[in-house]
Amino acid sequence: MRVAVVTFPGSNCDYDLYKAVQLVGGEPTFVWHRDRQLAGYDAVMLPGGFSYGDYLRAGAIARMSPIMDDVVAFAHRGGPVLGICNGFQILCEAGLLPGALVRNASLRFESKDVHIRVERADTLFTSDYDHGRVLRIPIAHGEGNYEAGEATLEQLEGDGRVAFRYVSADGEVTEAANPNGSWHNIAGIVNDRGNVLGMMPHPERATEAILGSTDGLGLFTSMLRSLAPAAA
Amino acid sequence: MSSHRIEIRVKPRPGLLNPEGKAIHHALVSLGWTGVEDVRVGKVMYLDLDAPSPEAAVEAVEAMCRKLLANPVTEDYEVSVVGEAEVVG
Amino acid sequence: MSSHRIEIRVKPRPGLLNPEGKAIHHALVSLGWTGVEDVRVGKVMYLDLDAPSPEAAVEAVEAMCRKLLANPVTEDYEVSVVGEAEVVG
Amino acid sequence: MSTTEGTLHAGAIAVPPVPPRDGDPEVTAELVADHGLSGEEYERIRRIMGRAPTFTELGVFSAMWSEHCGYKNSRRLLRLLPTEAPWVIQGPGENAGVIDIGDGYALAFKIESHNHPSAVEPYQGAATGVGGILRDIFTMGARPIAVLDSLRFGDLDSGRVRYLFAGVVSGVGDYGNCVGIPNIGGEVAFDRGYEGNPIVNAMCLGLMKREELITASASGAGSPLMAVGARTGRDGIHGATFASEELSEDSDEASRPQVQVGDPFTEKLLLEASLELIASGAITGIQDMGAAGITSSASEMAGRGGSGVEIDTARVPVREPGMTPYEILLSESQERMLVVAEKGKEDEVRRILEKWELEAAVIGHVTEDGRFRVLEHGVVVADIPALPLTQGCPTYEREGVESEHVRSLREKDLAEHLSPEGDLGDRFLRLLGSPNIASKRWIYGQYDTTVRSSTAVRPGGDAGVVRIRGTRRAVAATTDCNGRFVYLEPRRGAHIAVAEAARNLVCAGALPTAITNNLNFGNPLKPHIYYQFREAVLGMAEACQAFETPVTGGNVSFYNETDGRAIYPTPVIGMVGVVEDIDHITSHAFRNEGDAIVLLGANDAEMGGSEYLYVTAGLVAGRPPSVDLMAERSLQQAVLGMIHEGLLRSAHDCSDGGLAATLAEAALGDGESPWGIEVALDDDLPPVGVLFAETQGRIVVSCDPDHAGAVLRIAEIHEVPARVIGTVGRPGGDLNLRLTRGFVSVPAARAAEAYFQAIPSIMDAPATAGA
Ligand SMILES: Nc1ncnc2c1ncn2[C@@H]1O[C@H](COP(=O)(O)OP(=O)(O)O)[C@@H](O)[C@H]1O
Ligand SMILES: [Mg+2]
Repeated sequence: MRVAVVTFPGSNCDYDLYKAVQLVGGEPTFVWHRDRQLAGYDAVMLPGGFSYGDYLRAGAIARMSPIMDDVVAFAHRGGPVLGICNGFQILCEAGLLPGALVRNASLRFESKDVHIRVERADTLFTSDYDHGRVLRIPIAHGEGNYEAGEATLEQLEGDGRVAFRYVSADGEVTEAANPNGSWHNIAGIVNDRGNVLGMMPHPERATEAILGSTDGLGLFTSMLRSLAPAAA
Repeated sequence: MSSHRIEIRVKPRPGLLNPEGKAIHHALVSLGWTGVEDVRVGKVMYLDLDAPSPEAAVEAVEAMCRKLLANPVTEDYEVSVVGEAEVVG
Repeated sequence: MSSHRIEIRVKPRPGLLNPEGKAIHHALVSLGWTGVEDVRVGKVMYLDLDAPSPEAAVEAVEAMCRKLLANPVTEDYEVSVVGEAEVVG
Repeated sequence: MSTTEGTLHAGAIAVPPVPPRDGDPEVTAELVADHGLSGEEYERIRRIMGRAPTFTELGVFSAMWSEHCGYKNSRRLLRLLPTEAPWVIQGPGENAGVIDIGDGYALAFKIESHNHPSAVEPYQGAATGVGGILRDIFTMGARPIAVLDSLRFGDLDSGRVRYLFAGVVSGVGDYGNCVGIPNIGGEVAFDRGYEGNPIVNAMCLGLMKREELITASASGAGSPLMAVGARTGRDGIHGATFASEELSEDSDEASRPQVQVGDPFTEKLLLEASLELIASGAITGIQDMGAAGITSSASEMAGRGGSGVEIDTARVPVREPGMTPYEILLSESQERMLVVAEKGKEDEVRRILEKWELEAAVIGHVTEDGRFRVLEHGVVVADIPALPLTQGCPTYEREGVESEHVRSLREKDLAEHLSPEGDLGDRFLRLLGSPNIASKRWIYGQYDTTVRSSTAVRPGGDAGVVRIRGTRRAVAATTDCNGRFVYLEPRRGAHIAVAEAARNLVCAGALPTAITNNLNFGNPLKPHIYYQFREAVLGMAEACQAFETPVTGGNVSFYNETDGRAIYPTPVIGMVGVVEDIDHITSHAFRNEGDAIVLLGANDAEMGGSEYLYVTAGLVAGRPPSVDLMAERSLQQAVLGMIHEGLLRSAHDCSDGGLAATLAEAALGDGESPWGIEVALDDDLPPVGVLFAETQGRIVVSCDPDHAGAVLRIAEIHEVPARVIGTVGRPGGDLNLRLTRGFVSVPAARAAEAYFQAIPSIMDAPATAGA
């Protein structure tokens, strides 16, 4: 699996993502946002961080980067695109995913481990998980409150496009388990074709025992298996 | 060509939650200001723009809003000319 | 007593760096809007306030600004009445 | 008082006259005083120059000879601190200290204060404090891998204090979060002694390969000097001088133009660009334009390189039109660097900065004549011998006398507090709910603690730990200082600060290795403050010797006073340690039902300066607990031995709140599944003493009951008192503490409620904003 990890000015989880891809046996490459080279990659990942300082709106300025035209084209061709945290925000700003991520309801940056439930185990990003499995994964964001118009939300739920939801440790969708005020406890969604996933929690930070959890590994192994069946 | 100072107000869409406004409302009430309702918080931006006329300046800035400055999913915007800046260059 | 809709513009003090404005300026220029200068970003707030007169409403809101809404060290504010809200209560 | 002459080399050589610049004020005695220089100091400047300085030159001297840059009142005592060890690569004097941590890696680390700016504008003050310390680290060629923050505020019942606290925490958080450096710990204390004068110290650790080290010196005549990063604005002019004055009622008003606004996004770009520049070999020196801006960075680089510099202020990229040389030289605008490029490699430097969307401008060059020369459009406006400017600041040794008031507080009889009326369980809960003891999750919940995917121990325990990828090693870090102890008896307080820091590291499985320190004190011109300072430095020197933890750098912050009232003397110890194998990483929380709980060290009823006294009687009094540095050392070696043998499931140091708080913290862990405990303590001491005294030299460990014998044996070898005091109970059980003369039983859930909700229930109540 050849993965382009796109670095924007202000990305700060690019290295973590690179290492996570490497850990499962993928071949990551950093691609600088001004270098428009996505040919030859099996997947594109947009890392977390604070592209352009999150100024204006998280992801708004990065979305204007030259490479985003290529990312959009890559996604439209059916190429897998994963956006984590700031990457999710960029995907929404770019229109590859619906809705927007606004300021956390607490008005504070929220950094902690959360539990999320796998709502879709049939995407190329999640196939190594069992449906309904509860993962423990860190979040760290100030603008992760998922909002969309009523119609969009109905459609997302109706089409089953919510990939992850914030839940309690025993898997219940509760208000207390919602760290940022997201609608319907949404933590991650996919596009209608299922080849673009955006999520606020950081699976790349839960890939080794020393970090406190390995629950995020499944995301990377799923992609590896889906994209390079021979290697699996 | 002269420089126009533009004010842009970017406001949260009605109907969407505005946690910041809610928190401010709460704080105002607990500080004793009771007759306050419906606090909403957005952004105000100022910029100077070279344009042949105020109308042209507003038009250009509205294009900036559509493209970048406001998020159509969550925000509305209003643009106004607040003065002629000192001529630049 | 009627309800007044107030607009408050909270702006960064001149002379202080406004990193957000700087980043937006940079983005606008790289999108091809060259004639833009001096972008500065602040907050706009709207609230409805019960007060006997528009003047009284403005005065009350200015007190709120001094006490809570604006940071006296880094921000200036401007208050204006933007309309009479629907009468409340 | 005695004065030293410092370095005066070029004193005899008169520098050429520089005509006054149009529009600059005349240098009068009053102007000299406004610049914080004494008459004597001014005379010294005249002697160095061989003539009267111009306005611009006066500004330059005033900044370089301020307390902040010149260390006038501290330098002589600081020489007493041990600074050497085989593993020290870079001691004091550079942007940061550097130590060898094995496997070819070096660790740069340093702490810095931003107290005054944070008192005026907490959010920006704290944010720019973090920004400054990050730059100190990456200008050494190291990549920042962790941040810690050491904070002090007044009591949280004041609205102003809550405002400062909330602002500082979000400032620390937003800056580090945006740059992407995990926060791995710190400390906070609330006490009326800090009302009006908060302490904000930020520490940073950076990692590099040994050979990547670069120092900040300017050498090679003709090499271009380049200003890199943000433009220069009028913000923060005279910040260094400002940090060297007391605050007063109207400081808020007067200090406004000095507020600096941080831009962490630019910092992140600067970080990447700097590391790339250093790796490219296109530069020979790089330094942050921190306190006193271009002035200090350029003159210090010249001073270290034994060379001179010439700068034209008209070539410095500015944010505002019409800035004078004086303003440009003294501006403290953030996120700027001064770089010495290899001659002919300017374009390579520009290319790298261009990639990171940053500006770079050649503003001057290195010279051979040993002068700090400044031009404006080619016309000389300042011409100063560089070495006397950076090294010639007079240093003073002041008179130090202990305050009678403090002496009487220390000698106060505390007997009545040892046998109080009322329920011990209630007192226990009150203590757990005191913001000083309670969980600090409200703080670090706003800090990204896991970015870089290397944090092995997050804030919440004794020390933070980050692993070093590609090796079996990790580094641990902590900050510690109990200001009440230092206030009541400075030398002992300093011993305790160092001992506690080392103990925290050991509990995480690390060998204490080296220290950076931040000396936060009041006005040193007052004899009782100078006494505190001298005693604390002496105490620190003794303890550092005992623990073999040399001091590789630090920072002095004097004049922490409001309306004449000084803060508690607060010499914050930032200590780093090396974990040799990640399998040794240990945390403070119990892990297994049925594990044996072992107390290492002996209990005593030393109540002086304790949180118990403050909470129950509002009292800061008595003699701080005694410290036996050699016994501490043995205790720590014993615990490291147990960890290396793989015997321990947890280790937690005993400090604020005493043994009761330590046991509760180990039982409560991160709050997800608090354990019950069954503990019996057979000491023949008053129950209050056993539970709440902050007696030093104690660590609570837990282990498989089958290992308890081995644990006790190791303790015995090191001559450390040790005994099994109980067992870990079931999740959600009770905390039961049986004493010779009393019994405390509190359900774990109630203890958790008190401990975890204390700060949120104060801070999340509405209307904490506003002054
Ligand atoms: N300002 C802060 N920033 C980050 N972490 C903090 C801060 N204050 C306290 N902590 C964390 O909370 C935990 C408890 O702090 P403290 O009571 O000072 O511990 P100890 O007494 O063991 O030094 C530690 O892990 C510490 O790192
Ligand atoms: Mg402590």
